[in-house]
Amino acid sequence: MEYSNSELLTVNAARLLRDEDVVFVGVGLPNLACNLAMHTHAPNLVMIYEAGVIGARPSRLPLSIGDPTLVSGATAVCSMYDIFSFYLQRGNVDVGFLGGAQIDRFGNINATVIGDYENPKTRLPGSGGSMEIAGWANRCYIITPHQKRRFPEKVDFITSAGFLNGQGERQTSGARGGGPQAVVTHLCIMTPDETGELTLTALHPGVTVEEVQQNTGWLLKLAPKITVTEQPTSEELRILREELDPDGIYLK
Amino acid sequence: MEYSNSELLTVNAARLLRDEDVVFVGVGLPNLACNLAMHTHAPNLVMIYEAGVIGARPSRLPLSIGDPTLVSGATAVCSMYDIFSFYLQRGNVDVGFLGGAQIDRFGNINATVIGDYENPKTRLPGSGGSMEIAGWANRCYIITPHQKRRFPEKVDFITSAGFLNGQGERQTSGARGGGPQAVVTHLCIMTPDETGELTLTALHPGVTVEEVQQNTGWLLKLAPKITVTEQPTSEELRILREELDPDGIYLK
Amino acid sequence: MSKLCSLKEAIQNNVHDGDLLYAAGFTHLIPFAAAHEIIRQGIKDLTVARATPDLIYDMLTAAGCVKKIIFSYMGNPGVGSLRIMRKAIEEKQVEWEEYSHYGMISRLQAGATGLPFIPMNPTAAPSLEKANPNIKRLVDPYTQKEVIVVPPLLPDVAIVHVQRADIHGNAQIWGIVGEQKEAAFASKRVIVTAEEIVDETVIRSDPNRTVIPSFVVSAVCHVPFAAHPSYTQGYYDRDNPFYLGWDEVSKTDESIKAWLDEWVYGVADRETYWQKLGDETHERLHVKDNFSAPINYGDY
Amino acid sequence: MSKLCSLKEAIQNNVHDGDLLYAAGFTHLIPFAAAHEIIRQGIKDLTVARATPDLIYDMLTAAGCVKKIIFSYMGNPGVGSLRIMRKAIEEKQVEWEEYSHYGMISRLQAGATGLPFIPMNPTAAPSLEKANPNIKRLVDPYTQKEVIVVPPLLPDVAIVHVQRADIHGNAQIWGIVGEQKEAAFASKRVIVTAEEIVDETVIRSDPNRTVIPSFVVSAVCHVPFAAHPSYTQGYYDRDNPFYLGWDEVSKTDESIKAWLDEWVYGVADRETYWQKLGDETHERLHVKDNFSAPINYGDY
Repeated sequence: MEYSNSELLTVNAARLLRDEDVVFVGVGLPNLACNLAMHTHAPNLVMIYEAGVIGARPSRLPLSIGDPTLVSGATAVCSMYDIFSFYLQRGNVDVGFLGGAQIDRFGNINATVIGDYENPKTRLPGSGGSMEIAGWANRCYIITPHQKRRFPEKVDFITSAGFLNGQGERQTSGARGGGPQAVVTHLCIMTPDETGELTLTALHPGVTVEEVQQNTGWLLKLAPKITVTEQPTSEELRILREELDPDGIYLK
Repeated sequence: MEYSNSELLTVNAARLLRDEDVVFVGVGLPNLACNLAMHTHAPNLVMIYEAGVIGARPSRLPLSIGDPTLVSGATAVCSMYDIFSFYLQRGNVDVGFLGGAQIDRFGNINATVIGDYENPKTRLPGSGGSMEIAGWANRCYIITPHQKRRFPEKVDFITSAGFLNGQGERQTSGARGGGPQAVVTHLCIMTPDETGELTLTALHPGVTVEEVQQNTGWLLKLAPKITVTEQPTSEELRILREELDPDGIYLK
Repeated sequence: MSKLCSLKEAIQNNVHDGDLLYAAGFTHLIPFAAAHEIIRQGIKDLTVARATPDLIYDMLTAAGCVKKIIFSYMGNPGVGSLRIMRKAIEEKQVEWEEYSHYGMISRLQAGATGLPFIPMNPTAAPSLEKANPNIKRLVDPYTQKEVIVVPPLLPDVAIVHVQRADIHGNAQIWGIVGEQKEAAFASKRVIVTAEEIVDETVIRSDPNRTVIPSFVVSAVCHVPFAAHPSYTQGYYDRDNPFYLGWDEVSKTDESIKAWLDEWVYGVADRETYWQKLGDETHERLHVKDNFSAPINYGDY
Repeated sequence: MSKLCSLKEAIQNNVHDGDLLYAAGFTHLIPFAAAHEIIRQGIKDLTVARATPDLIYDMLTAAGCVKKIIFSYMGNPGVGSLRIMRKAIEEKQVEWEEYSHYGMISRLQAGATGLPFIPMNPTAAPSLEKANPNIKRLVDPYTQKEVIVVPPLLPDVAIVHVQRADIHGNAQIWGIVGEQKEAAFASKRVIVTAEEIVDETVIRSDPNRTVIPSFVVSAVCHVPFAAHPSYTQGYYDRDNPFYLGWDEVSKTDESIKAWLDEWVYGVADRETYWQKLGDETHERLHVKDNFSAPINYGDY
């Protein structure tokens, strides 16, 4: 079956989730990935939104983080201070999804500024909650298209921490979370090695190592054994297309 | 009209309240005093209870700080953390009522222990919220029977701060509240002078300076002009007896 | 995933000798049923923490379950002294650690939010700070003034009584909400006892009312009247005569032992206890309905 | 004591040139009507703080009301860039001060609770801390590890839109409660706009629902549909086409000016604005009822 890059990303993100995970989720692809996981192998997934919604059961596709459909039918709603402190900072969040304008060799993310902070070339939205998600969720996954400009060797600004400059620098920082566990792109999956450096560990069907390397801004480390991901199943695609995003808002 | 000591205390406490005051109130006489003030000169008084109740309108006499009658019909209920932080610490409480086993020359209160802290002669309940009320309410009033053992020159343990050792020591402590503005007993009213020392400023009808002095554990300072309080009016007594405490639970 | 089980099982699986226990509920929803089950199971050497030990910790102390008490106000609310705990402290039969209410609640707030401390402003009162080395000072880096700090309280187990919960543990409370949320989030394990177990759809019809989410809960037990002699807003009243009567019961070792024998060891569970209280008490504690104005969440 | 007045009066009396303004509401209940009135009154040199500036501060910036922006996420939610503010920052037409969401909300929490700072745990991300000298570090006296601290945010005026309030200012919110409470308690003055002004008895029938008490409120205004194009849970939906359309409107100075002329300067108040939106929009934003399960407080 044919599938789009967005579908490929979403399916692979969904597969990283475990049943009963508590996931801090944004709108767009991460939201679709969580809903897909709930419809397949993770029926007891708990979705948390930074607006303070817990256990959302959206009856339509939420178009913003504050869509009222996230509230109607949720198990709990709390204040913003509480969602960040009682939930995220306390260690009650298993998984966070992240994205950004730039991701570097050690999984650091820039969502703040291209160029100098005080004299921005391009001003981006900034952290929102992603600094805390990256710091405190037990596991983080970065979901992003794979383009060379998105993968510089070093980001201009570390909005959200990966492994900083590697070699255990994150561990000594005092941040409780495990950091990025995988970067899922439309070409491949990269996971950090023991020094925190992103390493190519799996290719999507039909993608070559060269293709990945050409779209990455540094000499990408290769795992001793590079696997190939299972392609999206017809059931996964059916759920995405028929149930979750029938208008193709995010998956076109 | 005849009246009991408790009625005298309650009436004089009520008269210290101003319309629209936000009062942090406990059960017993302070609760009666607030209700009396609401029925007379302070209809817009707001009563706050440390259990997290705001704007209570109890339809029966509350017998504990957590009486459910405080909740039904209140304007707001919040958590204990919130009542102490958003309300009291933030400076939203105008008046606090306090009492204790011992009150000293500078209005410090002991509600913790008679004797040594580690080897208590008599163990008392401890602070509860009174340490914070004494520290942070804009004005505090101490309501207490007048007995020599209750008024030692120096308390064994400062559970709630008055003016410490006087001479501006409270001011340098960093506590935001104004401290005790008056001590109302069944004999008199004492108010702190500019050094924070309790000073006899008013006698209740028929009470002499000597009587007060005999029941006080230090040589009590006298104001240049000592006034006499207006005796409880028949209307005040009627409200107390008929409407607020018809069974005489607190006022007998 | 259902976490529903009997209170007996919940205590067996989640409360162990030597644990730090927080039985939550400021004056309201005090989980007496769970405390009685702890006594029946003979659990020992507990460190028990509560802002107000109330009768619930007086009972645990009387039954020999308590090694240490952490508290901020040790009285029989509206009545007077808490005789058993007071005597235990005066005679040094238990260890104790003491805060003000706000200090105590700040410790829970720090525990619940994963912080190493929470600041509070100075109150000018010096004695407790001198008596308790856990209370420290820090200099505010913005104003150079001093603040008071307290460390997190991280109980092994919290017990929280609620009006209604679903089988997953999503729990809703109204009336005085005290420190229930903070206690649950601060603790490693959480036992919820509920007046009613409701369908998940009831919880989901009013998400703003949910205080405790399922995933911090270890066990959910259906225990009506679990808070007697305290109360459950909308379900039953506070048993004031019981609180007054405890002042008598707790005067001698003999009367305490007789009470425990009759009302704790002598009953199998809360259902038996409630029936034993009898019709006159049931009637006295009954409350008439008084419903809130409806809330429209909208069908989005 | 009634605090009811028109929105025009409320803004005149409580928002002044040079004020620090916090228009609250995280994605929900954003007080657009009040912002439009601020624009109409030509108030200048505001420092505007919000976690998410959203379209509301884009509009204020476009109208020349803003001197400085304090924020944590500057995007058009679900759409993309916030063009006007972004350009103002890139071209240094406004000053800015930036936090993460939790840093921003911690500043409000500190302000609302009267604390000189609130600690948060380290996130490992270094750049923002370097860029903003307001973000400092302290050593935790219990573990000797470092925490991050931020100072209180103390706005001159907060504007909070709510579902229902009484004439005294007691206000209830459901759905996403965001940072409304914190903003109100942190601020010197508070303007409440409400979909409905209800009798005090409605508020008192459900005290747990009250987020803001009367005595921190300066003015209460009855302004139905005040949150459009954002939404009010249970009252109307979010106007997504408006958010998408803003991406076009905000592309050129001409189209921005035309929009302000037509929809802000050209209308007298929110009632006129809402009528001007027309039946098709009213119908599109209409939501069906969906009521919560009832709550029994009991008649004590």
